[in-house]
Amino acid sequence: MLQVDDLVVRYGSAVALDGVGLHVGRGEMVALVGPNGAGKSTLVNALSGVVRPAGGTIRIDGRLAHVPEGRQLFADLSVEDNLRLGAWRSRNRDPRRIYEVMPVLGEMRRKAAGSLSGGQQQMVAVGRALMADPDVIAIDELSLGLAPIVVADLARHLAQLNSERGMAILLIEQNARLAFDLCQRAYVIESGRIVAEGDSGELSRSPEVARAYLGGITGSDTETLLERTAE
Amino acid sequence: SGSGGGSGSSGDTIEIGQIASLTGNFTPLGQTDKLGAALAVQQINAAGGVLGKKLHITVKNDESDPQQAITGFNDLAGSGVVAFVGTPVSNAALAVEPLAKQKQLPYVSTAAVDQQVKPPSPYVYMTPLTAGVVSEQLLKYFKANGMTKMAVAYDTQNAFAKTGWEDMKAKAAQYGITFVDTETFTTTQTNFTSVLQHVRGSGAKGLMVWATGAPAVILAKQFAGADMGGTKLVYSHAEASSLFTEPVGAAGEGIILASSLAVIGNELPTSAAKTAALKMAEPYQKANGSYPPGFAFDGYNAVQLIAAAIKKADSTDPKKIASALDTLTLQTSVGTYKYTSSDHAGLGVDQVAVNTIKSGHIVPTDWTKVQLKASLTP
Amino acid sequence: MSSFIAYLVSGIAIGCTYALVASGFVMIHRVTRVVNFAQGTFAVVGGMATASLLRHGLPHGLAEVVALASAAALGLLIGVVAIGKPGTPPLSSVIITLGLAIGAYAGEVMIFGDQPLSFTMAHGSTSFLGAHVDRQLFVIMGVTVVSYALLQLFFGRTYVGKALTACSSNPYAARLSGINPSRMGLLAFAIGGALGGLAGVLITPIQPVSFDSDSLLAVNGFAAAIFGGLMHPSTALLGALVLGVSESMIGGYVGASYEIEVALVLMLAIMVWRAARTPVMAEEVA
Amino acid sequence: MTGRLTSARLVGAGAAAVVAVVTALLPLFLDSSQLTVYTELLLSAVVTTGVSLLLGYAGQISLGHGGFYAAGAYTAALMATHGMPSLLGLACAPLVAGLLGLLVGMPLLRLRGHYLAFATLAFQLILLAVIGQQSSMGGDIGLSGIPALGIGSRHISDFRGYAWVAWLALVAVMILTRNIVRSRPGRGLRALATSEMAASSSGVPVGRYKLVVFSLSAAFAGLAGGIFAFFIAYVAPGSFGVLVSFQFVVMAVVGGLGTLWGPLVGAATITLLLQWLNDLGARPGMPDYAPQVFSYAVYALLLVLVVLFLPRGLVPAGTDALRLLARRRLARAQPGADAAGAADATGAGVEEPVPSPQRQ
Amino acid sequence: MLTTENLARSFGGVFAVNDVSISVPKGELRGIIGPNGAGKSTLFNLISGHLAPTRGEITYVGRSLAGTAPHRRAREGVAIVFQGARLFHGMTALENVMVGAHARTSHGFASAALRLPGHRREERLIAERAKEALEQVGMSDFADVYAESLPLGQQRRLQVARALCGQPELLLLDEPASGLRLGERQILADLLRDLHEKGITMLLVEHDVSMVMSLADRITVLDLGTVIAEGTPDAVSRDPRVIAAYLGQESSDAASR
Ligand SMILES: Nc1ncnc2c1ncn2[C@@H]1O[C@H](COP(=O)(O)OP(=O)(O)OP(=O)(O)O)[C@@H](O)[C@H]1O
Ligand SMILES: Nc1ncnc2c1ncn2[C@@H]1O[C@H](COP(=O)(O)OP(=O)(O)OP(=O)(O)O)[C@@H](O)[C@H]1O
Ligand SMILES: [Mg+2]
Ligand SMILES: [Mg+2]
Repeated sequence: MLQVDDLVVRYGSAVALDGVGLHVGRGEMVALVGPNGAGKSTLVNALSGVVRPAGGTIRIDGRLAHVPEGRQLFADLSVEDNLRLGAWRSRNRDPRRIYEVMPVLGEMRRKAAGSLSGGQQQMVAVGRALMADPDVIAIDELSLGLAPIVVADLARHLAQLNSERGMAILLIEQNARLAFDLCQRAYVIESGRIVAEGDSGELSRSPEVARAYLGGITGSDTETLLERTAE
Repeated sequence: SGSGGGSGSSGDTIEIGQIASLTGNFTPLGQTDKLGAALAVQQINAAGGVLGKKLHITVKNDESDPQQAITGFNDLAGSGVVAFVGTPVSNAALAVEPLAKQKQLPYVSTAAVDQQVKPPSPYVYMTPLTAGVVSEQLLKYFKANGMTKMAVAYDTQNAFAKTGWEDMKAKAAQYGITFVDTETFTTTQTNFTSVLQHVRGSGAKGLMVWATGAPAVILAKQFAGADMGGTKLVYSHAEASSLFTEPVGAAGEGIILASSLAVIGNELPTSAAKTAALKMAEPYQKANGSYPPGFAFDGYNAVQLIAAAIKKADSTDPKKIASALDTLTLQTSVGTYKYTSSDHAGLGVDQVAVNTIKSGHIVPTDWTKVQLKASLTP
Repeated sequence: MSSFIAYLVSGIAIGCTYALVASGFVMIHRVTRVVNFAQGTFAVVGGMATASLLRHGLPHGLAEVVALASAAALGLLIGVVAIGKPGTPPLSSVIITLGLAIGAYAGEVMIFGDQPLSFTMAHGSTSFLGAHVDRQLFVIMGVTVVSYALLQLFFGRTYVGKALTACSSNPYAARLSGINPSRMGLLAFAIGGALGGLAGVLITPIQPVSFDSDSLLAVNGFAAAIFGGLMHPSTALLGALVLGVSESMIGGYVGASYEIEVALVLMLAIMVWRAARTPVMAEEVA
Repeated sequence: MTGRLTSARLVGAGAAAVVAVVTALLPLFLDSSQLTVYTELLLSAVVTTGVSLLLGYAGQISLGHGGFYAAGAYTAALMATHGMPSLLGLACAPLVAGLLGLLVGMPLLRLRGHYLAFATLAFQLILLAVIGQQSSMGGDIGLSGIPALGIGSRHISDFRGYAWVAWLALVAVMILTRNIVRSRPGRGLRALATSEMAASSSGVPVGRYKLVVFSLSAAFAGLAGGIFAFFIAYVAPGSFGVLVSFQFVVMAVVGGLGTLWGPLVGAATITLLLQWLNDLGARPGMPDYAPQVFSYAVYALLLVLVVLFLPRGLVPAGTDALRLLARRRLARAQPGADAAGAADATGAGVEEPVPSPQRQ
Repeated sequence: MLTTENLARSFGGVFAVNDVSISVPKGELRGIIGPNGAGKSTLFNLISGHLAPTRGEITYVGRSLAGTAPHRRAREGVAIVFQGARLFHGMTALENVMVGAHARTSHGFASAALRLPGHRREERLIAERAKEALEQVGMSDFADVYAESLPLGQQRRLQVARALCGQPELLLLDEPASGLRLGERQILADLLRDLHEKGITMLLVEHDVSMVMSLADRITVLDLGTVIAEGTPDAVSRDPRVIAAYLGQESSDAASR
């Protein structure tokens, strides 16, 4: 579905990605975690072609949708138009399926996207990508600014799309526990290199990964979040 | 100072400078001005030059901009020219003129703005008809044709137009003409509805327009489209060329406009004036494809006047050239210049023709034909 | 009264010509965020090309269409230079359009000469509510109304229209959705060129156009377009009419010399008043 | 690190001193027509420095600086022709222009972006039209016979004097700009260029800062205008057309926004280019349409190429090239030093800006 | 320190904040939570002065803030970390932080242009404070990097440093931890705890519930623009209305564990 080999991306003389290899199979959900500045956003930008790689290959079977980091909406257009434009390359332009998942957006369909609250904008951004009926979706920071309930709903919906329609998902998520619990496999990226990969369960048991991404004051709530997701 | 007047030119050439608007709003004036001057230089050199030396002319582009005219003037003054053919752009001419005095270099202007020579200032002369004589002739025409109630519209941003109107206003009463409506506009104006509406309401017999370039054309077009009844449209000598008649096209039919005699050279009765005009016009037409506009004659005459003055002074010293100009009388392509120390304009009212446009051509009015017959043929 | 009607009609018609130039500004800016200072050039090319094609014996209709097509092609060309190179910042693109507008002079002088050209479209004048009105003015108004209606529908109702808007709103996000902002930008430049050309074709019969007539058209068109924030065609039309009618009325009743100042002061006053009522928040979307 | 920085700064100061001395001595070797170009160039650079301060640092665009240039010129011209000491006229030129900037800026600076660009343009059109109708100011025809600049009975009698006056003005304006930009208020200006909200919440009085910098850059233009009036001895609305204002912005962009030397480099490039084209087109043997067609075509071509291929302007492109060269030489001298170069390249040297995530 | 009385703000007739009355004593760290679109950011914009209230009153250290411009509020010690990035482009991280010092410094154009001695002294002070603030958020290494090329997480932290450089007395934090990884979150939490101990009053909006719960003295819950609950973290997380509107059943259990 998605195959990345030896990807190199440079900004001027700074190397942001240095020989990254990554694979997401059909119907797979894969998490990508790593610290700030590791190159996660750069990687998905390269996937969707807005950043030109200096080397390596990217192969995508089918349609890729990308939920960009930090919202990035068409601020002057209405919520509905934002969603409909997500379907530029697909035929189904009816946004009602998104309103079913996120009813708030249905209520605000006529409002200019720029006047929405931060979290609402994030919902529109996710919704817009889903409108493309993609075969692969790359989500850069799913839970950014979203209330816990909404995150849970979205996670559930993604899992459903994944299992029912075989949509492949590459998930970048600050909440690593959520990411590991949702995805079967995971990659850990640091300073532009993949430093670990494998089954999420195994990875989360690895002491280094656990210390860096899972332990500490937060996180306990996500377990329960996922219990709901699994229902 | 970094530049001296220079005492003549070295070797076997005499250097003359020309400032002309080769680009910018007044391009057509400057371009034809330059062609006229070049033709004069060519003819003089072909006839053996002046004082046994060839004339050489260097042109500086003023971009239709006073500031650039000054730059050009300084540039040429520094390179030792003995006299100047001045720019046709009136605003630029006014800016340069003080420098001619300051640097003591004869400056024969091709700009039609009376302030240059009223009062006459040393070193500054002009070749075009002054607005004063044109006004006078047009007023005579109005009187003779019963156009006693007139309206006027003039371009407030154009020195030529402004002084032209002021001159006409001052003399109007003398000829029994009253101006019942005064309209102003700007060089960039494109909508003349209000002007036409006011004129229509004023009951004037004619609309006298003082303008050059684009607004003159646009006004004529809109005049034709506005159904102005029997009101006549009258222009000054600035429009007397194909530069005006071509873009105006059919809308120009019947417009009255003044000009120098040379502009209607082909229509003149056989006379010395006709011969002089055609001596310039025919080679010009052969080289450039169309009958020369007034500006070309201005450039041509300026060179002729400078050459004659050099010959008369028997020197290339700018000061001596200037004193020669002060007493020069010369038959040229447009008529006879009589420069005196109190008249640096030279042309008189009888050198003005009043014409009309007939099937795209400028032809003298019957009134002018009668006058010319009297004045030109012995 | 008849004077008033005459001023009103001429003001509206002149306003319409501003509006047509403005529509090109809006078209291009709304998609590319570039203020295209070569917008006046399209009008000049449209007008001069029509005039010179008619002189060469092409029939009416065909001459206009060919002229519009050339204006559109020129628009495309300018677009390619101005936004064709990836990563050209909008301010650079703006300067490029300014440069190309000057460069176009060279071509225009070579092709059409440096003299104003004109032609006749609708003959003579007609009596309208007691005033003499040039028939061409009605042609201008009619065409403007139709173009604006189409433009409004296009941006407001069609999917492609929304996609075009999306390109300027957030080119990055547009690319993510699969919309190609560069291609859309070029499309906008071509349409903008045609709209500008249309303005030229309609104006030339009442105002002969020469190669350097572009700046005045561009300034007035820009004034109108800015009224709608360079984004909204309908407000731009309103701005153009305010401008045209106020100029005409002031010219008629106060004096032609004050036309431009008063109209500009009026526009500035409205703009400042509007800005004072919009908080910074609204302009800096979070 | 600091060592490297101070030595770089020293090199910069040295280069600046050399440029200053060379330009100060240059008038001694120029003839009168070259002096005219020299002076006009420096005056343009003075105005452009103001435009660049406004646009390149504070992010506020003005298409009306020709108006302030005119205001300064008319102030000087009117005072001098009414018999006031010419030096007083020159001193008042920037003051009046600055004051006018304050007055105009108060309502107009509420506008942003394109609105502001248009509003300043409109301001200039209005100002020129008003001047054109004032017969006491010479109307559209202009004011001529402006006396020479001088103190008491001693006057500047040649162009060289004006060249030095212009030089002094440029030096003053550049030092002032440098001092402001590298300081607390300068940082405030640069901040409000991206986000007025964030700037004001950091304590930057956004409205006041915009007004001050607008008025200051208007005063720069006024100073240049004052010198211009004495130099040309003729002022008319036609000399300060809208295209003049565009030209200043073009100079600022071509030279490089947000740089101290950009305005001078931009003004020099554009002025010399135009002058060269003008001379070339008027050479004998050129076809009639040559100056016209030629100057438009070449000017457009060069402008477009510079902006297209050096979008950040000449000065940044030049310093980048120099830095690269220095680094190469350093690397050759001591092979290990390349890493030091890489460290400061983050962000600055991105060739193709990523379609940037905007409006966050 | 800060009280709001019947504060309300509408956008085209719809109230984003409606009759909100809260009172935050000096030194308190007040958590503010609520669903997306509850009006939290709008409330912050009202307090920081970027929006004018439709109704109601804000009082800060005993004085009404009505009609006070944002930069004046900043000078009185109100600082804000915006929800979006809102950094200054074309300026390095250090310069970005230095701008924050505007709130506490005074030298203006004249003294900068003439390089008066006071100006130099102040410049040194500003640079010191800014470096200190960068240090506090752990970003000293990025001092010379242009702000817009920083990754998202760093951009958030930079905003916090900028706010700190103004030595605020009231700090409004709108989702400061969004985009931060766990380890980075912990550093931020430690910093906030530190500031809390120093007596800085804070309002914290955050969707990381456990972070808010562990840091806040009291919590105010907004929904549809109105306060639906207020109290200690414990009490709030058990409030059925809060659970229904925001937390969801299970996660509230988690939060209270
Ligand atoms: N436009 C740019 N110009 C220069 N450098 C950049 C640019 N964008 C990103 N970088 C650099 O590339 C590296 C990777 O950044 P990226 O945004 O991909 O990180 P990330 O893993 O997404 O971080 P975060 O978790 O904070 O979002 C960083 O060092 C960043 O500074
Ligand atoms: N400028 C505006 N115009 C119209 N509506 C607005 C505007 N700003 C905010 N709103 C509306 O006000 C409501 C509250 O928005 P606000 O940004 O305060 O929410 P929030 O609590 O911060 O949400 P989040 O947690 O998602 O950031 C939202 O419904 C939003 O759509
Ligand atoms: Mg990222
Ligand atoms: Mg919010």
